[in-house]
Amino acid sequence: MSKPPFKRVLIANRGEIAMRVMRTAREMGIETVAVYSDADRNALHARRADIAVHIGPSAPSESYLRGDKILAAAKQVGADCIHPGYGFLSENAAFSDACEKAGVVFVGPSAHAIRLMGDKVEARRAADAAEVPLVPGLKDDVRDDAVLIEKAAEIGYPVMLKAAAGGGGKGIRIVHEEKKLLQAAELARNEARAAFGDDRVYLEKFVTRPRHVEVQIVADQHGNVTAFGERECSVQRRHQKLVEESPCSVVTPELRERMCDAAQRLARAVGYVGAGTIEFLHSEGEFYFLEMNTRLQVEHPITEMRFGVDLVREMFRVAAGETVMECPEPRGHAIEIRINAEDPETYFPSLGSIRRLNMPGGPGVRLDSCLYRGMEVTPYYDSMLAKLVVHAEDRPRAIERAIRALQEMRLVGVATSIPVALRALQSELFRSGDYDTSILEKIDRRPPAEMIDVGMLAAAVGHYLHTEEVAAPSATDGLGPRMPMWKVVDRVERLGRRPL
Amino acid sequence: MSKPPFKRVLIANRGEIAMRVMRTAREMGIETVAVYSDADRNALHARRADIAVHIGPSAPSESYLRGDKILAAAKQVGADCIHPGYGFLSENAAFSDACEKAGVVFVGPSAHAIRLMGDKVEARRAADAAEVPLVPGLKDDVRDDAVLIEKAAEIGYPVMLKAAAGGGGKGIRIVHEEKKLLQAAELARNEARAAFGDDRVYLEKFVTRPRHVEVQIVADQHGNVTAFGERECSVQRRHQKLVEESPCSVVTPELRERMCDAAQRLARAVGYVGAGTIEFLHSEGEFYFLEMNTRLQVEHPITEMRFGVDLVREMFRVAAGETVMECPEPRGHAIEIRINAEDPETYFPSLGSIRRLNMPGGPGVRLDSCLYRGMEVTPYYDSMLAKLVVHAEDRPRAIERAIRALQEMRLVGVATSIPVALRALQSELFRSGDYDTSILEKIDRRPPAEMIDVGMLAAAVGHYLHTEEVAAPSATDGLGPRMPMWKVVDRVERLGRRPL
Amino acid sequence: MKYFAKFGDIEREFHFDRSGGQLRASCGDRSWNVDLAMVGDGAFSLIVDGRCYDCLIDREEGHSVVQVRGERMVIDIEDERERAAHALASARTGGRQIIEASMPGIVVDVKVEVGQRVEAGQTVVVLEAMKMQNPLAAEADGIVSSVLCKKGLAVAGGAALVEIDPPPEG
Amino acid sequence: MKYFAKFGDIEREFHFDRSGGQLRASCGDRSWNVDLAMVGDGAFSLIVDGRCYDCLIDREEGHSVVQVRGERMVIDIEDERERAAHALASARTGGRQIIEASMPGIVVDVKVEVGQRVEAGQTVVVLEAMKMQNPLAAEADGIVSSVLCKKGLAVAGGAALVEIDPPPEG
Repeated sequence: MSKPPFKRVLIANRGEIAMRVMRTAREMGIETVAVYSDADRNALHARRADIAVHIGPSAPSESYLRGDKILAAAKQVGADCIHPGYGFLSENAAFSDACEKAGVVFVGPSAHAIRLMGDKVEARRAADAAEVPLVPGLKDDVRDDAVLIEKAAEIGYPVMLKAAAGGGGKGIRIVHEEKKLLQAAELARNEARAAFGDDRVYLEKFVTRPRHVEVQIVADQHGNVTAFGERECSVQRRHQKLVEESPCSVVTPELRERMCDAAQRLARAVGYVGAGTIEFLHSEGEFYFLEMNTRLQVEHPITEMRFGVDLVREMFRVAAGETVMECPEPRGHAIEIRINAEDPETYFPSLGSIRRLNMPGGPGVRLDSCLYRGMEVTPYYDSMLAKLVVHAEDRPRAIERAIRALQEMRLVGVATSIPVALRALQSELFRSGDYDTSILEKIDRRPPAEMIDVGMLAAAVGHYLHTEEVAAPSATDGLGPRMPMWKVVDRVERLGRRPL
Repeated sequence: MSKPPFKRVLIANRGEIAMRVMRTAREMGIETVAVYSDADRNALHARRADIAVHIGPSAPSESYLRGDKILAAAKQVGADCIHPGYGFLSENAAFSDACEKAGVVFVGPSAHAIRLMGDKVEARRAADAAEVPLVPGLKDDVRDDAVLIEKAAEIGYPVMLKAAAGGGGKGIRIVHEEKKLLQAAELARNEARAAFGDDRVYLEKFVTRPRHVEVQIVADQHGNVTAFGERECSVQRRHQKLVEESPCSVVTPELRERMCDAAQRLARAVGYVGAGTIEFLHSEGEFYFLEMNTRLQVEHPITEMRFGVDLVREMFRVAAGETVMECPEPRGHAIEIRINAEDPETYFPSLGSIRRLNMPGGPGVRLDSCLYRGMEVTPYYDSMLAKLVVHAEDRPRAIERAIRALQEMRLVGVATSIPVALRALQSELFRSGDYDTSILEKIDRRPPAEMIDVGMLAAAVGHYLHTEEVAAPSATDGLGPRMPMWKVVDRVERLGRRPL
Repeated sequence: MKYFAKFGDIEREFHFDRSGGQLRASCGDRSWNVDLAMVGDGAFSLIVDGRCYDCLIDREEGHSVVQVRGERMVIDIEDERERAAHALASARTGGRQIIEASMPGIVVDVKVEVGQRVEAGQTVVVLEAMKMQNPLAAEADGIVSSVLCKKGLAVAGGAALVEIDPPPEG
Repeated sequence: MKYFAKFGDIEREFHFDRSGGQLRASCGDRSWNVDLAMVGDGAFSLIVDGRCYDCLIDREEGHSVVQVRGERMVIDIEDERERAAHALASARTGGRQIIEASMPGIVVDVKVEVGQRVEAGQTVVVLEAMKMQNPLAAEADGIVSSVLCKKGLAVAGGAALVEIDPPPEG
């Protein structure tokens, strides 16, 4: 093993991303330090790290969002760097600053870059200056109702109101007609204030047939910025991504080059260092800057599989002052499916205990997860439990592989997003490649008729065999030996449901 | 999905390879038919197929080796092709013939090619004719003791006696001095007769510092033969491979080209169609033909990961008359570890029930397995339960990734080859790349001192907490809440041990 | 005996018949040869007219959760006897609605008081879970008879929050 | 109380001491702060002087199977009381050896008869399992007192196959 760039990393996160970062750190010979809240005492990331530090109660505001506690833990165990993952403190400029002051390397961009890109209005200004195309709209928050109405009319309805401090689809309102504009602005400000403590909102055109296409970059401290192609993330529900793929079917080589150039230009313009994602809105052959996420993105593995790279390794390397790698030739097609604990009908979170677990496997399948049998899905954290990522020679094969792997994966204890992802992948709309962010609203989300037949029959025959046994436990008609099995299964289930 | 080359495949195998073939078939839209013996009634391959046919008692000779029953099953369910996997009927010429006569496509080479390559003496003759280098030795079985002694002296000791009908390391004897030659020949013949029903043995030079390096080819019906580089398979115990990697550290581009050329030449010379592997003995910069395996090889996934191809898909395609793909550019380094149910000290099989299962995951990790919780490891079949395959940018990273993934994987219920594989991967000898087939005899196979400390301490503290609880179940000293957990664990374990 | 299965808005009635060691299921004018064998760890191998389905069946009170080929279906299932018993129990509650927490979470708003008249679809409680606010609405018109929660209360999934009596007749 | 752990040829004696809610383990001149918490599903989180080890501990009769970071160690473990009890039990059997099936398999050869004298290392039974023939040998010299199997018999793992009494004194 070559000399590790760091001695010991504190991973200021939980869930699958903590596992993700830990895996690469271990492979690089960097010792790993986990932090955990009360609810995560038994979590995989806390168990698998070399050192684990308890940082407080279950609420994120008292644990994973407490930069002071996390920095104290890092000092206590002698960590020489902190990897923030995504979410939590990953885009917190004050935390990046505090790390620097404490002499602990923050594996991510400078506080300046985070601050600049974290403010949507500032970010648009920077993008504009770097000649990155913007969606027609206002660069500033407008508080004057009359001006707002006038500008919205100029841009043309439908328009969008977005929280300046927002992200991840939160705090967005679409307005289709003038008479609803002011009320929507009021609500958007209230939501923004509640969610981010910052009520600034800005106005922009709501583009038609929008696709969400983003470019992955990694920048080093020597001014090099490598762009690792694009990701297509338009399969969304509640403005949250569900299925991502790379490459994007409608991005031509010429457009790809323009998008990558724009992304690199912006990263250079803001002196960016680390992994980052420039999100674009793609509409009818054009692209517009949406925002820059100054952190590792949930869907980074599709880029990794396609380019044969380890982005977390690159993050550690550039954080230590090494030079970023050049972009290798991409190969084939990759798809990621987020496995969330949620009701596939309502998208509401589904809480419970993971009582059984069947993992997918075989060629071209990668599973990034924090799942273990007995795991409790609590209301404290994000509902994403795992990411299933597949890679194949081309898009049609990758789709079939993703379907096959999803059909192998099973979780007992919570409802998941698997059936919805299956519907999307099986839909003609997705297969055509010609879809936009409205895809999930357009497809039929019910199981195929054959599966409904099988499911109802399975439930009925199961009930029949069970009641038959209860009614006549000593009956023997040649099928006898099967019946006592129900007893076993019930016993196992009852035991399985106990908190272990 | 493009039109599948077949409608319905019967997979004449079990275990991980049946799952492997099934996965690709499903992705191609080919319906899958499993066959299963009594012992495999609950096996994953039988459950996951579209159709499953029971073919007899647990002993392979009464089920998986019964070509007649399997062909009858194929006719019964209307399968238009049969994939034999590896082992069992995969290199049975009579079965390939029978399939052809019955109008069912055998997804593999012709009976002629199987017969030719299955006979070691004939295979050497064919290789010689195709100008593929051979290990110095005799091309024929010699029954005259005096001639045998004379020829062995000519070749020079140590010499090797190999069963003509053998394979997979079975029926091999090494002779270091003349006085042991005749006795060894006698034993080799007896073993060969018992194992293969054919007592012919042949003699060849036992080469020094031998490495086992093989070339993967796929040939189509139009005379095209694609070589997908080499695999290094020298980490063996009991002449059985344990760890394989691709590429081989000591194969230069020039040597690789010569080896691939030789492999393609031989495949063309015998009119080969399908996937095949030409095994070479590599010694001090030279290579010699060992044998050709006329089937899919256990270790094919390292080739798949490095070249980004699906070899099972290619097999189906060429069996249907399609043209074999050209070889893409390889990328990075891949390593496979066979997870066998065996005692890591004695390499004896370890039987039992898989009571718990933790699967590895994350970047660059592929798991091909037939494992499920509750699975019984029976004495009837091969002890290989799974194959862990990793891929990374280069060899050092692939080694670290393999170690990391192995450390994540856990099976409760049987002993496995995982610790031995870890020792090999962690050894300086393996890391240097300069190893040969004796590597496992040369390395220390004990766990690292830290792990022995941790293991003994864990066992002792576990026992302490358990006896303390038994002695004073109502004791409370601040650590009280932990103690009742032992009760739960014992209960779960007891239940887990019941046959479900 | 009849078996009633319900999945979403699909309702089916199954009959079973055993003869010669073979189990036959029928539903309307369709019928199948069926075999269901327990494999262990919650898995069942279901064979329907020779086709295999590797199912996970999780039997719970009044319904089964069936997982097969990536699908997860919550299927209400009851036999004739159970249906009769349920009908009786339902008649006893006399149309009272109980608004339950759809998931564990925190009550962030209680929009009604005891005695208040509510309409079908009207939000009565707002529950926050997984960082999202979820309004819980009355299913039918009625009058709030009791409020069992208050703002800030952490509640378990399925907890009763508000009870609503049917409106007075006429 | 002392706890005796044995792994291969390594034997260690552990002592435990509790004070102030902290468990301290010692072995010879080494000692550690130890915490062992059950996580569920056989997993235990072991913390030794602040370092985490995610262990699987499978307690069986007389030994524990510990799995940690890819290692799997079968560790004989007994406390003082058990050791005394075992010594007593061992004295009672008077040195009789019982040759057991090392794994489930089929007896393919029985090489000894009752009354036959055998030497340490001598093969008494050949067991076939996983397509391999495994010779089972006497551990010490003695005289075969009973043969509990015959050729062709399928036996379970751990089944007693042959009993060997110690040789007569002198």
